[in-house]
Amino acid sequence: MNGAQDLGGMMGFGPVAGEPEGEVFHADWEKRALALTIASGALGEWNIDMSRHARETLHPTDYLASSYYEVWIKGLEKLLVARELVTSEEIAASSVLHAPRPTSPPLAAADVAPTLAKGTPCDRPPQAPARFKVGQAVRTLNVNPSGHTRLPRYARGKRGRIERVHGVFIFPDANAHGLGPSAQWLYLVCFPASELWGREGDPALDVSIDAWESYLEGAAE
Amino acid sequence: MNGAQDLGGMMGFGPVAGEPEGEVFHADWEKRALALTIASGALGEWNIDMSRHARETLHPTDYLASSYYEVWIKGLEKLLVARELVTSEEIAASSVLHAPRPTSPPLAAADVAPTLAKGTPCDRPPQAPARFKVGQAVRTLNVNPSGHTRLPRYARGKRGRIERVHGVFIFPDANAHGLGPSAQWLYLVCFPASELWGREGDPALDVSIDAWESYLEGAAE
Amino acid sequence: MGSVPPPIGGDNHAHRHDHDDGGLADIELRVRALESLMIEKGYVDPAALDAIVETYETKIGPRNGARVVARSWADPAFRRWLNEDATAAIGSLGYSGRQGEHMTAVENTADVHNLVVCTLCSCYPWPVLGLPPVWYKSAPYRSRAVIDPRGVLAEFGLRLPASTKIRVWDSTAEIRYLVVPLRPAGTEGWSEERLAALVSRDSMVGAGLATDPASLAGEAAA
Amino acid sequence: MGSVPPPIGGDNHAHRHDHDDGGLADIELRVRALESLMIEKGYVDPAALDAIVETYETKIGPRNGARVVARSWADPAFRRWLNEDATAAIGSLGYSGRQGEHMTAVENTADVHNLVVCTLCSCYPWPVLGLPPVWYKSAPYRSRAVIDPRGVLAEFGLRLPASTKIRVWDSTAEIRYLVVPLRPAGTEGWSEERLAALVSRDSMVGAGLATDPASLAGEAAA
Repeated sequence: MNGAQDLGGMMGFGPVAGEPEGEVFHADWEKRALALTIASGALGEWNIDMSRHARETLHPTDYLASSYYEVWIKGLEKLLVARELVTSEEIAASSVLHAPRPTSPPLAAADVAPTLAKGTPCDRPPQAPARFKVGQAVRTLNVNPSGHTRLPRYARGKRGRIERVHGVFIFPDANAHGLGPSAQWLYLVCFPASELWGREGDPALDVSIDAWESYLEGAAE
Repeated sequence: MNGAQDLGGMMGFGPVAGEPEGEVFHADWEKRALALTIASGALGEWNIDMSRHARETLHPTDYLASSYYEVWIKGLEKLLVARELVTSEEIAASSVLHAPRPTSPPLAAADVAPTLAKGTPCDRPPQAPARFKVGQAVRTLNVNPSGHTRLPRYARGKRGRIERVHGVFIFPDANAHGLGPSAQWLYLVCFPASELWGREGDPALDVSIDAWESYLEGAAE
Repeated sequence: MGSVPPPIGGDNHAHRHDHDDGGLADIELRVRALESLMIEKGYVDPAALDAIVETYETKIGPRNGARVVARSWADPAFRRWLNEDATAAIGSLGYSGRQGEHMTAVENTADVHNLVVCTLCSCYPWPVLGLPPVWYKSAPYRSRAVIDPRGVLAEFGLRLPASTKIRVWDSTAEIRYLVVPLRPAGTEGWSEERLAALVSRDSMVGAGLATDPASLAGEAAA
Repeated sequence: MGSVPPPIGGDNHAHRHDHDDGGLADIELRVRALESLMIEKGYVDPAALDAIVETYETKIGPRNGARVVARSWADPAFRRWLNEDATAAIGSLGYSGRQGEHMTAVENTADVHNLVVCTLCSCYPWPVLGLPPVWYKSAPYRSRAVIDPRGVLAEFGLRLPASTKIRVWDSTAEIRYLVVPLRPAGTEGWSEERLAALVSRDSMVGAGLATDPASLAGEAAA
């Protein structure tokens, strides 16, 4: 979706403010927001693409006015309500009003380290040969779906070149909407800045994205 | 600039809420904001393109969180400070701290009706023939200026057709930055939705923009 | 003390703090303070401010546009003039000036429905329609009118057949567009005044149709 | 009572109401309430929450990545492995898992400087760099890194010659990118531990260079 999350190329947000390397959290609630998001995710009730979509469907004003862990908490609340683990009334009342829904057991403290170290690989075995090969010219499609996509606006309808073939990966545009992994070939596609931004683009800049096969069509050499 | 004002094709803002025809203002301060904006503009210290640029350079979060007359007031404050008619300190203190700068006389009550009825025409006599003609295929440039432009993001790098030649008009991209009228031919350019939005675009939808000549290049038929 | 104003986006979840500091919202105080500064420094005349407000509250509004549309329906010569030189034709009725210096009239037909938007700010033909309504300036309308006009029109209660072509006019320059809605059936021989009563503001933006006189008769009978 | 949180955009003018209702900001109360609900309903174990926080506060951070980079500088075989299969090479040092399941290492050269961003959210290689800093997640960085990376780098104090090519990696999928900065001159024969001390977090995102040992010597002398 063309939401507030799609920030590439937007202007007017001001300068970037660096910060010292040691600052991991800036408030205690940030720690709890992170931990709550990870532990809730471990219930297996949603996937990472659903999480991202829950966050990007926040009202744009709300999204931009919120710090990132706040976006996470607002997204988490939406997921919990959608999966009927918690009701809106319970969130509003800050108290339990309904019996919990049966789920897989909660993540145990002893399982935290192995679970984080394992992660959730998103690659899948190929079922068909890759359509594009390294060095080939491609054009991204101009798509404007109302649902989740990982093709940013600034890179739509643009001509680039395949630089690597990453393998076959779960397709977020389907997975975010409960349509299963729908795995596809994933490519590293590189664009000169002039293609993305026009004549004024930095002549010594290339930008790459990772693009699923269905985002691409072949382009003339 | 690719700011928050460039809303065409964005998603996530929710439904449109209509309102009765008789509701002109929704609070007394809206009346004052409108009148103050018009009366201040009559001093001739800035042009309409500078006004628009002052508004669109508000921080995107601020722009989206503000009602429209609030955007106007915030823009007006910026213009007044930039033109040194009022200082930031005066705005912060809500009181006059410096003598007024000499300006043209304020708009008189008796001049309001004739001034509004006259308006500010933006057309200029042609100095050269129009480059494009009705029916011709054109492509908008992919531009991403950091300054003011009236070519929206959704209509950049798109193939359309000239439908009318409006005449020669002041060029906002220059006029907003004090570079003078720099008048150019202005065209009505029409695009099928599929060109703007891709395969999923409404097959029975055409969208037009008004585009200055330097936004356009000829396209193959 | 800060406050979050009602957003352009119309977000119901945005927090408002109006009147949490003694009766006046921040924006009211801010505008009032700026007005005082400007008057005190002699840059604006308070009588002129009042005259501007009065003009847009009582003189310049969508009834102007309704008279233009009614004349166009009733008078073929005026209709031709309106289509050829809308600024002059509209000016002949006394409507001109600010935000209407360069007018274009676009007629709905049986096959094509026109809708006007300004995605980049809120350009609107003031001399014929007055000041724009909140929805016209809002992020929901400005964002969706160019990509999903059918969905937008449905929210106005206007469900067009899929076969009706939609033409959206994004007002990116100083040309201002006035939609001339289709003249309803059953209005043959009506006076311009009666016809004008059928022409709503929304219909002249394209967010509605002219009122069906049958519905008016129904109301009168009810 | 509402509050406007510190925005992603880092807008200094945004109004904040933290602590205006008795010591706790709205977001603190909101997170605390949700945590209580989740614990009470048995969906999360508070000890697991503590373990997660402890992990990212003490175990998983940019020193991991610094060790990867130092090994790559010191060991040509590891460097080849890192370039061919970064996930396995990094895993061999004990760093793996969440948000680093599919790693790619990109080496700076004398001619090319790499910069990593995620314009769509905040994808970041957690096992080697830990949790992302605020700036990496912020609207200023995410919006500008792909269109004006030179301007962004200048704000980090890094002014590259116009002749240095910049390559920006927008992390739009589950591939996570680790920048391997150029090994500074004058570090021949250094141990991996000494080398790792030269590798900052910012340098592994591309927002900086490895520390020049001459500057360290200067500091020590000062």
